[in-house]
Amino acid sequence: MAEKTMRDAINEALHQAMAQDDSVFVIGEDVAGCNGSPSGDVGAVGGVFGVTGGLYKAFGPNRCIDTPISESAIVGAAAGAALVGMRPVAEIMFADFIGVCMDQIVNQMGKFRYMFGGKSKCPAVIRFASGGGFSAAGQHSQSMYQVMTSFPGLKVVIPSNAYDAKGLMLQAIADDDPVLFFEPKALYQEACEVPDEMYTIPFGEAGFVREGDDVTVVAFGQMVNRAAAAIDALEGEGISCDLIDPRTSSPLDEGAILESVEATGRLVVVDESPPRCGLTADIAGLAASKAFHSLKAPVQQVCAPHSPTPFSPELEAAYLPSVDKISAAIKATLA
Amino acid sequence: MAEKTMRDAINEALHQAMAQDDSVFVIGEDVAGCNGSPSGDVGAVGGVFGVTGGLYKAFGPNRCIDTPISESAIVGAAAGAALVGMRPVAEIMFADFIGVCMDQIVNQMGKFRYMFGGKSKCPAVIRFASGGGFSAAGQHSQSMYQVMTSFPGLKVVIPSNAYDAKGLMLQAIADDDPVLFFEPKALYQEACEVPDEMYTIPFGEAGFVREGDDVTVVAFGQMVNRAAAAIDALEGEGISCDLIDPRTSSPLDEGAILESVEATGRLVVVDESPPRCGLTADIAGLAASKAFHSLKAPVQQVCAPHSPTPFSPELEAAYLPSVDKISAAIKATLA
Amino acid sequence: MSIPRDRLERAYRQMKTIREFEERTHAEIMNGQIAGFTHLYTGQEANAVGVCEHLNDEDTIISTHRGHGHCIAKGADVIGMMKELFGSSEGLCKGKGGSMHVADMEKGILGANGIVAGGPPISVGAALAAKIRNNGRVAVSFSGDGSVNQGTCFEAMNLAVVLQVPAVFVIENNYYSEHTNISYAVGCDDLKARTEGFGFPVFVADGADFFSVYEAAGKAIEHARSGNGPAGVFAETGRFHGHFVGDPQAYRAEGELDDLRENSCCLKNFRAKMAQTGEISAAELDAIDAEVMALIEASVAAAKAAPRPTAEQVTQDVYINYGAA
Amino acid sequence: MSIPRDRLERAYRQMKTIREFEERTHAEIMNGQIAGFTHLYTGQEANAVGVCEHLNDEDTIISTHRGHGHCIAKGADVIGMMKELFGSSEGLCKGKGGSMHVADMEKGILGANGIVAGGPPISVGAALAAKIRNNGRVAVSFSGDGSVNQGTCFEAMNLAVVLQVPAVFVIENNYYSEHTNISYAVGCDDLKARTEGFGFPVFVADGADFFSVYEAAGKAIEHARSGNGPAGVFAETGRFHGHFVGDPQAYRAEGELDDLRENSCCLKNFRAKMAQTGEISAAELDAIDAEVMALIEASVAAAKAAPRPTAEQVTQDVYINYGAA
Ligand SMILES: Cc1ncc(C[n+]2csc(CCOP(=O)(O)OP(=O)(O)O)c2C)c(N)n1
Ligand SMILES: Cc1ncc(C[n+]2csc(CCOP(=O)(O)OP(=O)(O)O)c2C)c(N)n1
Ligand SMILES: [Mg+2]
Ligand SMILES: [Mg+2]
Repeated sequence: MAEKTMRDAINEALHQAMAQDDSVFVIGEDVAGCNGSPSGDVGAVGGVFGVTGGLYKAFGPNRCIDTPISESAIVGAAAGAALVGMRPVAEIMFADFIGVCMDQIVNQMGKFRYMFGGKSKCPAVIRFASGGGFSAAGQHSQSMYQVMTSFPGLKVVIPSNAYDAKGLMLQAIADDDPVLFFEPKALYQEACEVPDEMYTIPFGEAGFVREGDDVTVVAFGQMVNRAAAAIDALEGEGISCDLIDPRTSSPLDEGAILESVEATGRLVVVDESPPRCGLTADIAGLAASKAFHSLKAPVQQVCAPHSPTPFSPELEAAYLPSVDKISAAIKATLA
Repeated sequence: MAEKTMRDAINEALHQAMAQDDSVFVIGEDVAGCNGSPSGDVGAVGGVFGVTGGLYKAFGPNRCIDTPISESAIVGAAAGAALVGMRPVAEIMFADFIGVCMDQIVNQMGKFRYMFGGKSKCPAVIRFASGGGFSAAGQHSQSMYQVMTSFPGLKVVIPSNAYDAKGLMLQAIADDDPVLFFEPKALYQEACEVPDEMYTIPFGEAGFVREGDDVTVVAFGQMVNRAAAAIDALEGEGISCDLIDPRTSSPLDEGAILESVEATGRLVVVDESPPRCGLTADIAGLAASKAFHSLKAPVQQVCAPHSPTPFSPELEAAYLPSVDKISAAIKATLA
Repeated sequence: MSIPRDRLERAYRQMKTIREFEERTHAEIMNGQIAGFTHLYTGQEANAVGVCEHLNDEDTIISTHRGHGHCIAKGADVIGMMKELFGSSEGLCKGKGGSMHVADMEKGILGANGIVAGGPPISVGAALAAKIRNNGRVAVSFSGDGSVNQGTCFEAMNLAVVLQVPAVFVIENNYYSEHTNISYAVGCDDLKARTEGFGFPVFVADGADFFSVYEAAGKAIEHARSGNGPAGVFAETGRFHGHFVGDPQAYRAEGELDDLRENSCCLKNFRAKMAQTGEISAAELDAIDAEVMALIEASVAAAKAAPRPTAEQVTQDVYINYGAA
Repeated sequence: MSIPRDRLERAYRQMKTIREFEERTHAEIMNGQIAGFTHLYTGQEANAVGVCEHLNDEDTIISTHRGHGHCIAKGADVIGMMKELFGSSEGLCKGKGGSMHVADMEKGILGANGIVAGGPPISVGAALAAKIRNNGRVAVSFSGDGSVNQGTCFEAMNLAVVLQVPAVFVIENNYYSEHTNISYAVGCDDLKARTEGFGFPVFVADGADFFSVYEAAGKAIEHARSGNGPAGVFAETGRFHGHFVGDPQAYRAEGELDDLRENSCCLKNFRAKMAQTGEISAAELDAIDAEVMALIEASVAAAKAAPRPTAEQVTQDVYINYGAA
């Protein structure tokens, strides 16, 4: 099987979905690129991260649609098109930009079905590049998915590798509910084996990245690799861990987490968002409510501190959960 | 001491702060009211909930400023004025409308200080009417404070009674950080004794609403009264509870909660927001991480289900945590 | 523009239905029978009907917080709507949406909307779908004089021009956003010109006159439907009630409401026109009135008798396939 | 408008400082010395300087993601800025903001801003403060041709008119937002007219010519400062680099960049004008150039030698008084 980067895996999913179903289209800023320029090479960009590369040239201006810088209108356009039967995939570039289009996501797209008594569907996908690691500072480094997880009506996807990204994207497009798809930008260049054919990964089914007996580790997005690295290093010390990657924070595979905690009695949750009302607290709270009697030690939450993301590389390195911090937390649950 | 409603208590705080400090002003939609109308009675409205009543007539058009329906511009105006030394109090009517102005709150106001290396201050207060209870359906009933709690740089206040509301509002205005002030709209008409003079309630210091030995109950906003009712009714059954009202979800008085849990070993958390990444999970997670060895039973989270707020009164009654559900949860921790 | 008689009858019937739906809703709110926040459309009926008479079920509209009129004009079932307002599980939205979220996908009604200017971006999406599929549909959004100051509204207008989609922006200027007059909230002197500055034609109408709206809307919709990109309708109108039920209306001039009801009533104007042209007799219009009254009466009776939702319904209808593959 | 010689010198020095700051930043990024996302202002210097030459420290500006030029023009310390770009704890923002968040309250710089059109609403707030205090200050926001399509920008313009505050909206049209041309992203044909439709005058400038910008900005700022409400400046300009460092610039016409550097260089234009009027000799301008080069060199040396931030600084500077009364 060929190795593909996460960028290419998502791109392949988009190509395949668009080829298969002409109700799928992509829309966003520079998803084609170079529009309006008298002599520009329209389609040469494919999004600032290159994820929509080639779609304009393959599917034309009606299926790969550039927009002005108007995120509310982009999400609205996706929501409205989805309400009347299309399957749009909108790109909002950085997850931080949810700030300028949150109403359309949360109060519109995410609530139609419920408010309309179950009589509508809105199969729109909104893609975001999320998370830290690029010295991009406070307005270009947030994960944001923890916040979106709070809103019923939205499904929230956070792939941690290229294989999952492709299958989750194809599921997102096929899914009849609105899906927010958070692509950890630090992983775009990470590659693994990805089949050429189409496949889906169901939502609400966690991935089991490592299996072990001593500690349950739950990690999201770009933290999955770091957690795996910590776990692999601890193997030498005779510590073996389950590593669960929920893949979707909403719906959450509670069963997988609870079952593992019941077996290990110890839980470490790792996420790059700040602590308050975030996913580490969410899952620690889940365990405190639903796996309490199995727990043998305090739940360890490994996350960013309660501050915005700093610019300076040294500061950001100290800000994001590191392999060392994850290792220390695993050991702490065993202390 | 005179009884005052929460509406009047906040209104009094605004009057007093504006009289004392001419850098304080209010801005928002219809905070005065009737502007532009050839023969309208300008100032007659005082906000759709009446909280800014009388301010226009007392302080004039430069201190009580009506705006178009442009929430991003309202928050931005407050943020910019605060950066240059004013102490604006902006009204965003319904907390749900954070959707249309989140960037200005989260990425601008809330991050200036950090991104600018600690060299700026932004003492702006943004007021919101929050929460359910009015059959106002999915776009006018959200609490939203749980989501804002996730963002470092913002202080988040949720008064549960008129006395606290006045003291917290005066603190919010005096505070040099941006403060989001969530007024549970179901409490506007609730009255209690409120001193006429100015006083502040510090942020990050919980209120102790009931004291007891068996169970720690933490409740926010409009849920505090319901939790108190549940606790009072259980007294007859020989169950005594601590009832802690954090008053500010950020900063959170972790100490008060942990100390109580250490004493009781049992924790019930009550909030009207949906469960995921909300305050019940946040505090359950806190206990699982920092009071684990004291806990004797699973933490009970009493919150709304993972769905938008329904319109129909019967549905909303079933949606919001009730006194009965809180009682049942308290009993469950003792089972 | 000559309008066939059956269409004229239907237009009158629709306007009358909206009027009576709203007046009865007002009464039922005062009676404590209807919960929540309700904004009445009384006085503005000609706008909704003048626009929607050009639309078919495949075209879409998206409405505002003041949505009853638009929904009725676009064909929503009146009884289902009344049941919804009463919060019954048989309501158009099973009691989950209420007044601010009445919707009916089958009739192309993408919903009333509780967020001011929440609708226009979504409408551009529906218009975009029409353009991609080249199916000749148009997508209409309604906005008020206050709503046009919201950023989302501007974004939607610009995007519609950029993508040249068949989106029609109907602006109903009833002079107030809640308690604030347009002369305060819209900074410029000429809202029509500000709107046209975005790059599409805006047709002006007298919102108290069905025929005027019908004509202006016809031009705008024709413009959009024929592939010329978006268009607008700008109608001056008046609401006969407060912003919400219970509004003290301190912003009104003395006599303003009486004057509106007297001189800006689309039903009166329609009748006067018919008296002039002789197309429909007063007696025939009276007969329609009676039918409408009976329908509204029946809708309230049905709503009162309709089943109430139960607790287990709270968590239904959130997702289509939550947790499933 | 005649400009005293010392002001002319300063204007040239500022433009040259921006130019060399940016060219050197470009080199250091290519060297891997500067992390993060950086957007260079090269080519647009006359806009920042032409505007800021009318401002004093009490006036405010708010900038964009392409903020270095505006900040330097408004008086930000160049060495502190370079240290910030290098991520030192001695940077203007202690290494916490970086390129997109350079700010200096004491100089009235309310920050570069990573969110497109994040600035204009905030600038209206600063202008509102000036109006409330009646202190004669103005608040300037900079926007690009792409940024003006964001809803917040429209809201800010309308609110500024409604409140009649001394806000000045400077729009720099460099023809591109990232990879998209203005002719695509702005739907209407006349952006200046669309902007004026909001209800304030917009003065047009040639953004490659300091004198042209200075004149237009002078009118706009005078308008705002004298209590006539907001005003705008619309300047046509060109950026000499890609949107970000590394941009392949597939949107450029052949020869476009050479043409810009040749025919739209504000430094060349300034020198030509001086040669014509004789106000400052070429040798004198050369001397300024040398001083600027030395300053930039010194700033990089200082930035490289400056202390690095340490882990405990991560959680500092979030709140002024978190947890305290
Ligand atoms: C984003 C947002 N801001 C504010 C409100 C509160 N609100 C509801 S209706 C309304 C006035 C709308 O005025 P207009 O657009 O003229 O419509 P009209 O009420 O006159 O029909 C306001 C401010 C809201 N629902 N949503
Ligand atoms: C809300 C938001 N959307 C998108 C972006 C990504 N982005 C950064 S700069 C830019 C283009 C801005 O174009 P313009 O306003 O013309 O300024 P210029 O880059 O030409 O100086 C975009 C789309 C952003 N930073 N913020
Ligand atoms: Mg109106
Ligand atoms: Mg540009």
